Amino acid sequence: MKLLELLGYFNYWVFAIILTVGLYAVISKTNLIKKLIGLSIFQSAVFLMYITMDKVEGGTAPIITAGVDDQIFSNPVPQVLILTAIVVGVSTLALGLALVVRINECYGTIEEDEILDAD
Amino acid sequence: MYIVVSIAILITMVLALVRALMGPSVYDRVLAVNVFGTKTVLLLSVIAFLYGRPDFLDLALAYALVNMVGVLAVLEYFQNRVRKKSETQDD
Amino acid sequence: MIFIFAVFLLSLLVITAIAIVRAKNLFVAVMLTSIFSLLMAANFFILDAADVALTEAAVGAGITTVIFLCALSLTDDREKPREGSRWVAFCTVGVLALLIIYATFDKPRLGDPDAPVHQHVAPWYLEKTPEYIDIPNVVTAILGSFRGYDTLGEVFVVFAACIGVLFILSVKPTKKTNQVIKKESGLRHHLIPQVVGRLLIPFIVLFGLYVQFHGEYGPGGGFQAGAIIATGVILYALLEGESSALRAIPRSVLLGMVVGGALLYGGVGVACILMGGAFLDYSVLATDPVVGQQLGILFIEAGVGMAVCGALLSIYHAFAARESFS
Amino acid sequence: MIDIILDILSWILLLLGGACVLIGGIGGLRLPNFYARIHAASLTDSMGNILIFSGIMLQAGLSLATLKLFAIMVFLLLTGPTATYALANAALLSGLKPDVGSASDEPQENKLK
Amino acid sequence: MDLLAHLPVLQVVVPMLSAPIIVMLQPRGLAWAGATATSLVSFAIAVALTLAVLDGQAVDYAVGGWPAPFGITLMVDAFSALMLLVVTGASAAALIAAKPSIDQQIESARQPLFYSAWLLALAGLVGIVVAADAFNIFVFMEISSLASYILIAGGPDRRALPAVFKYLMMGTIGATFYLIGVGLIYMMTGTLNLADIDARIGNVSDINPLFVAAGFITVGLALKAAVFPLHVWVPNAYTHAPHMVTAFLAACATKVALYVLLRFDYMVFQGNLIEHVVQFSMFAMPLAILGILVASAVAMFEGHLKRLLASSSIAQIGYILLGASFVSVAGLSSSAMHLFNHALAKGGLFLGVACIAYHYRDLRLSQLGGASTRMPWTCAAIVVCGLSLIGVPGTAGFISKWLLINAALQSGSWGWLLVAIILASSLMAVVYIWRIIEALYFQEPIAGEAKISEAPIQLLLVTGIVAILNIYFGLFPQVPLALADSAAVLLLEGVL
Repeated sequence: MKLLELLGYFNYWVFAIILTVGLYAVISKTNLIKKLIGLSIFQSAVFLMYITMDKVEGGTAPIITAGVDDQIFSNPVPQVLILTAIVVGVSTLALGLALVVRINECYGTIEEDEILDAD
Repeated sequence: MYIVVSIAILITMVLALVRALMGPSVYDRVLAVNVFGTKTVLLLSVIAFLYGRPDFLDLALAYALVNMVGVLAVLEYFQNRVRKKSETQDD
Repeated sequence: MIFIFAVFLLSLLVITAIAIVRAKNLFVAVMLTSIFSLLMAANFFILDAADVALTEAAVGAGITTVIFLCALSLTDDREKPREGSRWVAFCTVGVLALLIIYATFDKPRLGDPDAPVHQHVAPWYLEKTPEYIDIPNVVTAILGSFRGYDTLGEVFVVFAACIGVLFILSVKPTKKTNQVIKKESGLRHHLIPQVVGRLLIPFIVLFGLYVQFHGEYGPGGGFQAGAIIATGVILYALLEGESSALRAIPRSVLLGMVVGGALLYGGVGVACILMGGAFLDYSVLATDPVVGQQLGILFIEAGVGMAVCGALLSIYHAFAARESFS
Repeated sequence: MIDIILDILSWILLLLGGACVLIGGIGGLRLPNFYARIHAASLTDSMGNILIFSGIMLQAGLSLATLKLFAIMVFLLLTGPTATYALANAALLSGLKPDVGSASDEPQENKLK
Repeated sequence: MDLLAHLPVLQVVVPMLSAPIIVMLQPRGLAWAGATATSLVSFAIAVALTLAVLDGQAVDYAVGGWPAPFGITLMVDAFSALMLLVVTGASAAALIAAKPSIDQQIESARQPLFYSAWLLALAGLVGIVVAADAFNIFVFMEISSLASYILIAGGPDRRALPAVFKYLMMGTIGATFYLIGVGLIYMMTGTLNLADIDARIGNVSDINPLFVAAGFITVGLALKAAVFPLHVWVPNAYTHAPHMVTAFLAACATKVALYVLLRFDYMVFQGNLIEHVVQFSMFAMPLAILGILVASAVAMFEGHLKRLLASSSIAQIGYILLGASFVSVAGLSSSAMHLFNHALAKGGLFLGVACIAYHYRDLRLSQLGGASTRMPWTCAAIVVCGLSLIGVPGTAGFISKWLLINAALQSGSWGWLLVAIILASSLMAVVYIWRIIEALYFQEPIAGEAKISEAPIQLLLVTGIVAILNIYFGLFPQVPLALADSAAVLLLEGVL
């Protein structure tokens, strides 16, 4: 279980890396679709953080099997929260893409700096 | 035993990912994504048994069914692009 | 053992994320995004979150890719090779990373059963769900009843996205090249995908219904079911062309589904008030509180399924209709 | 007795399946051009699938799980080749030639990037 | 049947459930009527709730009948009541006035969707205000954000689209930061209910994640609230939105985020994190001061009427934050008062802008010549609201500025410096409001606009009423003052 101790934080590190990668894309890219992709990576990182905390060693998904008593269940609450958050993420993405499509129609480009120049 | 198989699948996933990153053509990448998808289905089925919770096969089933849509969307996308290209050439 | 898988998949996740950001071609980035989503779902699965993994699978593999590709074919898939405020980005991101890593050192490690998360509220749910609601899937119980108000909010987020996309894309495009090329959409010329796809559609819809009504016993529920069924219909639209999909299920029906689903959910809540309980207190719906809870969850899951399915399809059609204009 | 035989059989199937998957994966990486790589992909998609799922099915015995496994297998068998067909078709239409003479499609990589 | 007990949830549910109905309403002209009626009902509920909490009590509601840490609860106290009044009042006023302006700016076929989004925005904002659960706040924050993206995207100008896109990006990042913070807190305490977090957070031994959580939540909400360096989305979004949407959102959207920031910070962190009081002041005060000065200066040199007012909004957010950064009853009370008064003043100003915009296409200050002779009532209302924004005695704005100066003087030895800053920025406000007045009254009339007359009566009437309210609450500030005082005491209870 020594390995486990070591790996216990790995998920959080991955969370940090993906979060920063996503945010980097959002801030530094000028392409609007790329920004949206970055945004969804950024949000996924947060999902990972929540799901990481729900894990219990030796546990299983919180679906109670009839007749089995000594099951250890992982924490259901973060899962519920993330179900909601995923939906929110998809909704934001759809709205953002609709905006991008309209911007492309109005400006003929989806590069942020060209849009700024156009006005 | 499941572990051996899942490691084999994992390695294949890595190889597919490498192909997806390398390209060279767009089609290679799509092919790699497709392989990656089917391997994920396999991995999920195997892990469901590794866990001893076979009722979680639903997830693999969902992927097996839904993956098709992604591929066909890509196909339609290619088709549109070819058409767009020929239209702009006609002009 | 499982943890080694997790580490492996997580490393792939990081590589994929970096590759997505570095990819110059947006189409490639979208393809890699679908790999990212697959990896994410596998990770969720390994971390015992079957419901979340199913959601990610139902949404990430199909719908997101389709909508992204629709948007891409309406715009340009080449990213101009220039970076904006790179230094600002590096600084912000660097501070952020340091901050999170600083926080990491005191976090409970992965899987620690003594972590505070597993002490306070969660055991109560696990303990009381069989007593109060008596369905096996605790996630569905919390989602539907204990935190049902959040889920109501979630449905309205979807509703907002749906009317938002409809609203934004309802402006007629003012293109200078307004030539009406009667394009034959769909993949009619491709016999093999046609046949196989048609074969799959009933199974997808069937599986969606299974997920909908099996959500109390296994992973699944209204949202996943709605997304899967919507995927099935989108498959039909891809094969037969968008217009024939619209003939089968017209826009007004889709909007009706969204509105109906949202109202069904809210209506159950209001009915609870009228029958003397609190808002969304399903116990009053039947003489036996446990039966009432189950009935309530059944209804609201149906509402969620309808709303999500209708909303995703409306969004898809809004994008796809755009395509035939330009 | 029959259990042991089934176990051994399923192990063999699983191992073979794993080998097929792996070989296909290596092929997908090593083969010189796109049309060749499609073949490697179909190896993992068809043979690997069948073997692994049969192996698991033997382990699962008669249950709902087996039914689901069978369904997954059939769906994968249907969609995998369809996808590769669609891809090859799209590639061909867009002008990526199955160049028999040369060993690599590198010169054409800029075609559609 | 005791509907009274259900008021907290009805406050949210009424606008929320009306939104889908309005989409389907036939004929389409009914959409406006439906939305307005709903908004008025919502306002009535807010008034009823205010009456219930006027004596300093809090109304609790357990959704689904599940008790506090397990289910989601709603809570209305004096501070929330004040916010509810602002939000529902702004929505109702803007909607009553909206019809002519909206008819002009949005095609009738799209209007049901627009009004539906409006109600969703209202429901989301109200939902945030009454929520007592950290994650529930996130959900409703997203409803309100998505709905406001839609509303702003309804702007007639193509420049609205990039503005919304920027808002969407920054808003989503803000919400996600908030989500990270909530996740960290949940990780360390195992609960999501705000009161329960407050009770349990003191026992957490590993303090680092909590500090980081406080940082994430503060920054995330500051993004949503357009606190000074994070405000870049505001000017464009407010400028290019439909005029009525600007009137509605400028009056309450950022303030609700600020409300959550205050509530979260005071309820959860202040009493439980060592040194947090100092850290919060150190964080908030410089930003507030910078925001006040920079944004006022920007407003002084801005040539576009709406953009000028948007910049001024950022400065006003600075005032509210400044009051909160004193961490004292007087400071918080002035903050709460300013939330209310600024909503009145800025709402009135943007309503006036909508009146002007009904006839004037181009809202640059240089193009507004002669408005005073053709639209005398509108211009008078704008002047009154502008005076209130400056803080002239006799108007609502004066009350909160006065309270703020008092609080600054109490705050310590260098309070006079803050007073000087407040006075300086008020002088800047005089300058930019004067520029508006100059443009309206003393500029050469633009040729070819002779046919311009007053704005439609309902638009004008509402604007006038808001302007009168600005004076009324300047002379008789008892009700909002009582609410603000008891809000300040409630917020600080955790600290003292």
